[in-house]
Amino acid sequence: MNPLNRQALARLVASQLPRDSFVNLGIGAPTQIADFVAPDAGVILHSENGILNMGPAPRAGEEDPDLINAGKSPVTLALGGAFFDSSLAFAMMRGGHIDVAVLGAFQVSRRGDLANWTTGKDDGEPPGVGGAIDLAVGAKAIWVMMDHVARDGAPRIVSDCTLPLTATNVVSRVFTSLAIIEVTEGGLLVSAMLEGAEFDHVQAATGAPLRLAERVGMITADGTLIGRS
Amino acid sequence: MNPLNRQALARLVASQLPRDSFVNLGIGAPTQIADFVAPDAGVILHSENGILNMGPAPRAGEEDPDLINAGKSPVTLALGGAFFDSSLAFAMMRGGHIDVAVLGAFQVSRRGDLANWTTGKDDGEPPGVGGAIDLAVGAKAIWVMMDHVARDGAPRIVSDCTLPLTATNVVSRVFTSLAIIEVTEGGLLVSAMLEGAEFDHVQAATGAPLRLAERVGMITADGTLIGRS
Amino acid sequence: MRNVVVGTEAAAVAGLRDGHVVMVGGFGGAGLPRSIIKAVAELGVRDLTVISNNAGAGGDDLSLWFRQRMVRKIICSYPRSAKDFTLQYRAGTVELELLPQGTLVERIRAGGAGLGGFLSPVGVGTVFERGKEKITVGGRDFLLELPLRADFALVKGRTADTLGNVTYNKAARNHCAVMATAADIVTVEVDRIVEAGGLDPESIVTPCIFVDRVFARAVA
Amino acid sequence: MRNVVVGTEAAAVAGLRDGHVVMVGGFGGAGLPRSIIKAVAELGVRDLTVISNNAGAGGDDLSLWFRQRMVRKIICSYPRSAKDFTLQYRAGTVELELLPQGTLVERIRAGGAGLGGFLSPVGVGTVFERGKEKITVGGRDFLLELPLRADFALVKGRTADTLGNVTYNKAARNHCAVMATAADIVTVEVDRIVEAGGLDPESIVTPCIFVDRVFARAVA
Repeated sequence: MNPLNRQALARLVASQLPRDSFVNLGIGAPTQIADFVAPDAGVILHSENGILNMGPAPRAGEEDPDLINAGKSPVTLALGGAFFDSSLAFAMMRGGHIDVAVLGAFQVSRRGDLANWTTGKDDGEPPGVGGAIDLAVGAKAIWVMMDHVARDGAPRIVSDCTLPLTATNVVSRVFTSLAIIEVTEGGLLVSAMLEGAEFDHVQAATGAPLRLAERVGMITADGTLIGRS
Repeated sequence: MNPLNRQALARLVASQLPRDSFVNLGIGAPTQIADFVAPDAGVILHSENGILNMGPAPRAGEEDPDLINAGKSPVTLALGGAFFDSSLAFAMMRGGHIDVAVLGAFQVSRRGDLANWTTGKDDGEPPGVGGAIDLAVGAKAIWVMMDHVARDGAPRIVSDCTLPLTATNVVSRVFTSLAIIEVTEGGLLVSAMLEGAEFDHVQAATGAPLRLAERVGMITADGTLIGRS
Repeated sequence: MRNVVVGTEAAAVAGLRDGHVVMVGGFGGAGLPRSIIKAVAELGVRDLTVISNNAGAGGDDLSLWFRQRMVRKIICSYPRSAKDFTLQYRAGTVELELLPQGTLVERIRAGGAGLGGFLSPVGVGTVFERGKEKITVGGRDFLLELPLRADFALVKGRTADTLGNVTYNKAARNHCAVMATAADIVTVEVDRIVEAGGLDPESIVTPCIFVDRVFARAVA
Repeated sequence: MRNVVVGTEAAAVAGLRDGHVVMVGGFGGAGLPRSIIKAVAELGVRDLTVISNNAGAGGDDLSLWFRQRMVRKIICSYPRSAKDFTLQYRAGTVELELLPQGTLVERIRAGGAGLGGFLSPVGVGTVFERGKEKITVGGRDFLLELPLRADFALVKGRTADTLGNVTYNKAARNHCAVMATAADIVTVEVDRIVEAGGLDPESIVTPCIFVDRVFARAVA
């Protein structure tokens, strides 16, 4: 059993976005989710640089330097899209108008604390925070999408974050390469696991106590969730 | 010598507006100033309900209920005008972007305190403040236009306002039916008087000490200022 | 695909209940959502807290609500020339919170933008500072103004698309645009509804993320 | 009639001096006023405090200023992938004030709108609360964020009229619109200038009251 790859994980998250919801996909891995959102799902993508109803990447040669996403890659505008300035873009985010923000993360704590901004401490570069904190504080639901463990095998789901926090107590659901984990009042709850994964294995790769949900879904290798809606 | 009438006073104020300035004319008497602004003066009128570059009243039959000024009278849009929402309209006012606001007043104190909002105490109606305070606090220069004395002869320029204040220390110039009075660090300075008026007469009608400027202009009965630029 | 068009006035205001806080757009008659104001009057709800610039001018406006004694409190800037409100104000049966207009608008914006409040220079040294915390920054006094939010916002647009993107007409934009950001249910009465893609993306004033329902009134 | 058109890059940035605070619009390359950024580089001024979202990406952008050591401090949200800035940051010759992007934008808006500050939930419980006053309202903690203003704002529009009304192109609107409200001198680089009346009054994003100079760059 191999952990889910990025594509499969993106497909998994995409399948769970509520119909007709307003969604912000964080820069980095979450951006890829857009490729897997079903066209008939009605999901409307927001970008903090002033776009609502972002469409897919343009065809080669049709890029417009004034039409880019928050990761600064060329995008298009979908039918019924709108442009606005950053102050309205962040009012949408801070004001609770985004239904779901899917963010990458370095660490998530058992209380839903989030550490995902780039402090630059590991690469000697300057720090950069962008809109990460605004999204983490303001969206109605914060989902995290990340590998279950760091490259050195260290858990990324931990009792207490050791990296500088982005926000406290905000993450409601974590999609990892091994499982879907809900952050609840009673602690972390595994609501789905990768096909073939054992709970003990998932727990061993996690730095905080987990419990199994009453009904646990199964995630196939291609990122399809079976046994939960 | 009769005091200036409203029309003449409006003409006087209009003639003193700086070229190419952004001006807000308060509701009531100041609204009439618009009729006397020279078309080539470049003055651009702002209205707090979301209009920049307001034009004159429309011809009869061409009124648009969605195109009204702050006094709720029909207006037009001048060439190069713009519409925007109230939040931007008040950002213009509070943020110091209006060059001159001309307001009506009940009282002005010798320190430039302004009392001009309708408390309803005299007519038994509910109070109403509208955008009066926002303008009084935010415009770069606050000019007042009013009869020199109240209907009962009581001075409206006073040492200390007895009516509820709109803002403290904001008025820089008062145009009355008798004189132009500058509010300076050193007190109230008469910079122009109505033709035929004596300083002693103006002082007698004023509830705060006045001084004469070094050069005093003369205001003709039709509101033309002579002897000052 | 998302479609927020509702076909009747009743559907536009469904769920509006006794005790709700309701924002109503408009400055004078411009931007006043008359059809859905009337629909709320027909609901006959009580104890509303209304947030609006004015308090009705005796026509098919907020006067309808005051005449039916539906309003417990109004937060506004200029409730003059409002006969029906005035009668109840004099009788002491309706509460008035009078705000400088810019403060009213900015408090609504803060509610929509997720801010905990803002520091305003407006009202310092006047009766409008009563009950408000004063905060000094850089030697200058400001009042701490708190956000306003509502259960419903009723506003008037010009054209909406089926997704809920909205444009306004001329000075009718006024308070409507901020109110549309600051309520749980935002209902927009418009003159015309077009398909998604029928509005210029550069000219949309209220993007659909803020809008829950659009209703096209019958245009005479 | 008011006419704010200037004919040269030099005139667009005239008066920009050592020690000035300068806002520069743009998110990545979109909304970046490249011609007037270059004109400032040619002025060779020093000790600037720059307020911008990014810190240049190695092209004809803020990198020019860092390469010439014109910047003393930058206030921004994302100065990554900014080679020239990074060199000086590592050498300790430039100061960085890192802000959450929404806080950056809102502080600029507060500067333009005459507010003394605002209460933000963003950054509470993180290193971004350092040095900031915490204010509790309704049991929730907020940071008191203060306004930002500048001597100059340099932004990129699409079309301006001779009065100074401005529209933007697509996502190039970004920080430009708020920056244009918050500086003593606002200079807008545009692709095209039209006569007054040549823009749709409903679609003007930055009304001319905010704009001091417009400059049409030569479009290839």
